[in-house]
Amino acid sequence: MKKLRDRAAELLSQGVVSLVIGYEEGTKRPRPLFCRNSEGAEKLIFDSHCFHNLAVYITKKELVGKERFAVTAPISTLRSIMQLYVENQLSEEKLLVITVDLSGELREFTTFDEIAAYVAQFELKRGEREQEILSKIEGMTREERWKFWMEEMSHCFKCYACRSACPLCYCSKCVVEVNRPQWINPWPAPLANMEWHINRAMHMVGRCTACGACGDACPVGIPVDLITRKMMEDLAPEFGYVPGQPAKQGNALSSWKLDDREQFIR
Amino acid sequence: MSSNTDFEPKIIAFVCNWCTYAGADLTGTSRLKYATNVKIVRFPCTGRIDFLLLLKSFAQGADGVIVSGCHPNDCHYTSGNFHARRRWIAFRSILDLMGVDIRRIQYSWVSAAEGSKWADLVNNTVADIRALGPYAEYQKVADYLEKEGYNEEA
Amino acid sequence: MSKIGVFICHCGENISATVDVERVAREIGGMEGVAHAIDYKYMCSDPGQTFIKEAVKKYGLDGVVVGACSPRMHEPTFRRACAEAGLNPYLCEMANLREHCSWVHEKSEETTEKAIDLVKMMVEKVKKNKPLDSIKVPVTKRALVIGGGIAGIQASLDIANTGHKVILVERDPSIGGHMSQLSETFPTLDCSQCILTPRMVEVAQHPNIKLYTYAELESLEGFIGNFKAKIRLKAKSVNYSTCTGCGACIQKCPVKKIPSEFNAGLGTRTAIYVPFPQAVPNKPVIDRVNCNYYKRGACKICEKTCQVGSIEWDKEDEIITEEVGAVVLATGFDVKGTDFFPEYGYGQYKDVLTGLQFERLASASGPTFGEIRRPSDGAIPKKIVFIACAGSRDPAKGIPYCSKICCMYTAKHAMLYQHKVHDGESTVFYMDIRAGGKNYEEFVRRAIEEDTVNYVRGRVARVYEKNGKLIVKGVDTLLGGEQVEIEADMVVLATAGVANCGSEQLAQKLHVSYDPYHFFAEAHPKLKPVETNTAGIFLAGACQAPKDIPETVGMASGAAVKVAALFSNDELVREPVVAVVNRLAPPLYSTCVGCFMCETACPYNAIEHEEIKGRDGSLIRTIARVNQGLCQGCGTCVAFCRSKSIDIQGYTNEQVYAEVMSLLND
Amino acid sequence: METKYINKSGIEQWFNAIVSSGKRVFAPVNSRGQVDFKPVKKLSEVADEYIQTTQSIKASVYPKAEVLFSYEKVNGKVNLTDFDPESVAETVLWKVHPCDAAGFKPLSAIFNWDTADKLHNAHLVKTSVISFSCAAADESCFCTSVNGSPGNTAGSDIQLTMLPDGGAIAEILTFKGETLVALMPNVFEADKGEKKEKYLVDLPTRFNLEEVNAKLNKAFNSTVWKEQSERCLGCGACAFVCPTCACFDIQEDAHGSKGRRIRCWDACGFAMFTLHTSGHNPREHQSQRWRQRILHKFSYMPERLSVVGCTGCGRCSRACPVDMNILEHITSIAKQ
Repeated sequence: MKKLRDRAAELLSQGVVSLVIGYEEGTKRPRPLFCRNSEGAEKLIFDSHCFHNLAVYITKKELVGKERFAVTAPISTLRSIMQLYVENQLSEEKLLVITVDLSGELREFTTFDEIAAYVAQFELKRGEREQEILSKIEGMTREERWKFWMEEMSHCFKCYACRSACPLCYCSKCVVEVNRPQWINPWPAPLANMEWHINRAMHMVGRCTACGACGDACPVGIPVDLITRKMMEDLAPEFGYVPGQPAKQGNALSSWKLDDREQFIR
Repeated sequence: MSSNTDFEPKIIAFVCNWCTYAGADLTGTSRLKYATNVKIVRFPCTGRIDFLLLLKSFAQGADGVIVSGCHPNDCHYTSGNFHARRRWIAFRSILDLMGVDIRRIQYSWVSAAEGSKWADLVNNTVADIRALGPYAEYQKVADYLEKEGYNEEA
Repeated sequence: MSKIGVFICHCGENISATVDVERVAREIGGMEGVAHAIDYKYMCSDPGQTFIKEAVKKYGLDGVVVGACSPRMHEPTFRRACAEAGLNPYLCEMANLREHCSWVHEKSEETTEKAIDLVKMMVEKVKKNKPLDSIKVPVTKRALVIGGGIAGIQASLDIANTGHKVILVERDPSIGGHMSQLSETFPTLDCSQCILTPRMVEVAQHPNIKLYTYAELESLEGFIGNFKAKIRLKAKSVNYSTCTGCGACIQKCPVKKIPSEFNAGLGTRTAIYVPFPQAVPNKPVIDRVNCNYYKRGACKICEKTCQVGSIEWDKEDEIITEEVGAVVLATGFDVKGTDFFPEYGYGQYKDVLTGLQFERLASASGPTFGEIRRPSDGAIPKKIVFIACAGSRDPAKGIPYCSKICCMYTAKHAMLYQHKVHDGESTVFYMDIRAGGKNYEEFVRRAIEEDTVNYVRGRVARVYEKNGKLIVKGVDTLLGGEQVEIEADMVVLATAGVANCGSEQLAQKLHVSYDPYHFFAEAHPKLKPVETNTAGIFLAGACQAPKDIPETVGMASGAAVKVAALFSNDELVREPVVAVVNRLAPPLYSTCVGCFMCETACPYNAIEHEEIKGRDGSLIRTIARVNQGLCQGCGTCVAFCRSKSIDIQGYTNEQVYAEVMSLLND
Repeated sequence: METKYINKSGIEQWFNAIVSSGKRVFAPVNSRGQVDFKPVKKLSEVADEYIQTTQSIKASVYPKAEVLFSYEKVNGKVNLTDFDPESVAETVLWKVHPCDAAGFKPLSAIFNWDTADKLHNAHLVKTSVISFSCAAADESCFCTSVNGSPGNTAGSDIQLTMLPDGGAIAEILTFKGETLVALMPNVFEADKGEKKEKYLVDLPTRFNLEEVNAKLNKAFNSTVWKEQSERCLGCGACAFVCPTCACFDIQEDAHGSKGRRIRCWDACGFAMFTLHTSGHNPREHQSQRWRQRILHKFSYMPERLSVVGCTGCGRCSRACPVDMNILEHITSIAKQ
């Protein structure tokens, strides 16, 4: 922790970066912190409770400005950074990525290739919560799944915290705000909510890195992250991609294979 | 589900201009008969067909949807149908997860030469959807603003 | 409020027999925004079209829907009629009441109701239609031809003869390609060089052709009518403006044992060399890989020999840029070497040859001056075996396709052999004889019947050496699978024709697609055999698939006509059914966030990066822009765009949405 | 106003009487790992152990999306069906926290500030509130700092203060409250003289409202907004769980020749909320939107509507994905 604080203070005081995005202690658990001077760097922490995906901030121009900045990134954030990179949202010159590896050592990445190599060591696994809910869903009939999700969707009030917390939802105008035509009904109603979440999952195909930020953000406890997670688990092997290790030449839906599955096509 | 012979399903077909639309034209020139339930919406390519249109169709009262385009390798634009195929794999997977009845979306490849295949596709799909019955499960929630009223089944 | 005119056609009785057309017109007439609705016996007839034109003027229509036959039939007709009446043609749509309704349903209430729905759908669509203008793209009337074999030569000459400039780029030091290597050509047995070399010279002398030999395409940017080609002129080390082509340097070059590419490895050449005597240009280049000076820093004998001081040791590769409007790809093919065949000795037997090597043996200009002699000992082979389909039609070898030319040239080879070695005995092992073509079958029959070539239908399992002979073990399937064993002096493999090495990289540079075997892909297998899916890039010859000379020449002329047609106008006019990225007022500029996933999805590489800059020139954002020259209007990007920032004219989101909703809302 | 005592079984009998009266009864229910107001039929369904429901009673009183009117065009004539106040069902809210009940005042102030809002008032008229005073609080609670208290009766029709014996002190506050008592008057016994304050949680004030107000009056151009809002994601979670947030959007649900106009919740924290058609956005940055949220509640509303726009329920702090703790932020402004 001290190493991180010292390094952040150093980077800031030497003017290497103008901003370090990291974590500080929050009310109940760590929360995002923006330090712009060495004083702020004293508040930095980095541990396994640091859950927020800070990659969500690094595409916000009003926040990061034009100068170089650093972000402390646990593995989930690193995966998102890689995805943002192939989607042309980041530039190497502006971003310094810092993480703390398993042995507690500070690691800095200045290129995306380095991040890619580092990320490749980590496997994406279901946690206990995901396992519990997903195995419940997997055991349901189609009708039961519909009932389950419609019940969940009835709680959604379209605060779009899922969208706001997702590092990959960086559109300046989301499709739900497009009104010519109005693809998705903007009011919170069960089916309109369902449409939103199906749409969100489709937009995440080949992109979602299963960081769980959307589900964590949901104030009414809908496991929205499991929609995209299950989608990712089902499709990644089939389409041959690894979340967080994106291919530069196109994502799962912008590319194809001659022998893609088609037994459902009559 | 019980089959309902009085039920006339509403089915929309999303087809590409170059293969299936032309194939359906051939069905016409060949004077092959099929059910009136299906209405065709023309797209330049299956690659153009937005998944949201399928969702909207069900929400607005469609009981079934046909999506059809060129056979693999025959796409007028070389790869639109391959892109579409991937999109439908993903879409089906997500719909199934959410509990949407994916049997109501019939995907097909119908070439410009397959006039009779188009007639068969329409007739078979109409029969399948007729057997499934109206997609009330989806349609009835479309208008509700609040959960109350549909979730507490009597 | 829209003012839409609806015109329902009876199509004689084709529609009115099953659809109550009066009712359709009546009900549609009551629709929101419909100003005028009529039905008429033949809308496509002159009086029918006049109805439309008059209504456009009389009611000030801002949209027209014609309920008639398939738009694939008469859409241009009715759009033209609208245009003549002063209405933008893209404000006219057709409802397909014939092919999709009256012809496929019985006369019934439902049929009429479906017809009403179909017309309603188009009325709702037309309400969202916008006037469109055709797209005009300026055309640079200069063509780039890549590859100087017979395909490239023919295409270049044909284009040049229409009065347009051509830039011909050839990788090797001379044009001529594989055809220059051939001895005699089927089915006439005329000498290949005799018919080719005049064409080569014509290319060199043509005022409209600029020839770059020993050059390769570095990159190609732009789109139809407006390409920028970067061409790498490889260093020849010889100054062609002073070189007289006397050949003294070649005589004196001490490095003489380099396998000659032109002779398919059967002869040798020097390090400073002209590939073959009739080369165009007939001036040497230095092969820097094998030259003593470049290898070891000493020699320079050629420089001493050269009377005019043309040797340029320090010459470097040069990259030039040419602006062209069209590209013809004529990079040809290659054949698999004998080392591809473990069963035939992996190329270790000197007397197992490829068909191309046999061509050189049979050629009067070849290493044996036209005598058929064994590379191993120079003896004249008395027994020779030709194996057709060596690699071709063999999925196990990864080449499932037919190489097309082998049946014919194998017959020719056997025939040439019999003509040259009168007491010789030749056997051809074949799978099928594919002799489709004018005088082709007759040619094969002549080989069998007049020249007594022994044709055995069956495959050769093994070729191995024993006591100086090549033992060929095969089966004769026509004789019930009987084992055949021939002690041969020479074996010639009709090895598979494959894509030229580097064709994959070239395809990627040009953004044209290619098949799994790296042959370039035509835009349509039947109707667009010389086009690629990139507008403005055409194919000629065996780079698309193996083919023989007449077919190659025909295709090259076809490509040339496509280029000439393109060059016949100063501007290219295209249907405006293309994608567009939305543009908005600052500070948003566009809803496009520049993820460029559309770029990877577009089959035509039509997505470009557009930099939005502030007044001070600083970069604000980079967004996608559709190159309207390249876009073909498939709309894959539209369905792919998450923020709905791309839309496709003619099938906009609003239009298709309105169509779908009209079908469901009653 | 009358104070009574009701014993444990009396509470249950009375509750059952309310349910059998045909009114909808909403109460906090623990399901899906969350406690929220839901329709209930039995007292046993009502949640016990919790500090605060995720959503305020706003979610039970005002639909998230509601039809203002619907229309249909037939033969060129438009038939309009207006919102019918009588269509709103009589609703009793059980076990409401005082901070929730206190939210009705600021909501009414907003909805009725110039013209009376028909929908809002219809819901209000049809709703009866039975609040329970608070015996517990957590670190997000601060009602005492915004003119409230764990025993605040504002907005309640009846307030119960639970006693150790399972019974409760019942303060019958309004005519609506009396009507509810009348459903089973015999279970209400005479007041036993217990002081309800004894059973309330002790929640010290965390900041001085006047002081905050004075600071805010001068803070429009302060850098504090940017500093505080940096981590804000710009979602609407805080607004949607808030008992006093009233922002709404009007949408059209059109189907060919018929349709309806819908009012649905919105949030001033959304970037699109103030976006003009021209592309100009007067609150372009998150800091401006955060400022709007705070100033609206703590400065504009007290100034113009004479009511504080915050009841100290702390829901926004709990709901925020990135711990935008309102108490912490207000306290820091007060200290500036």
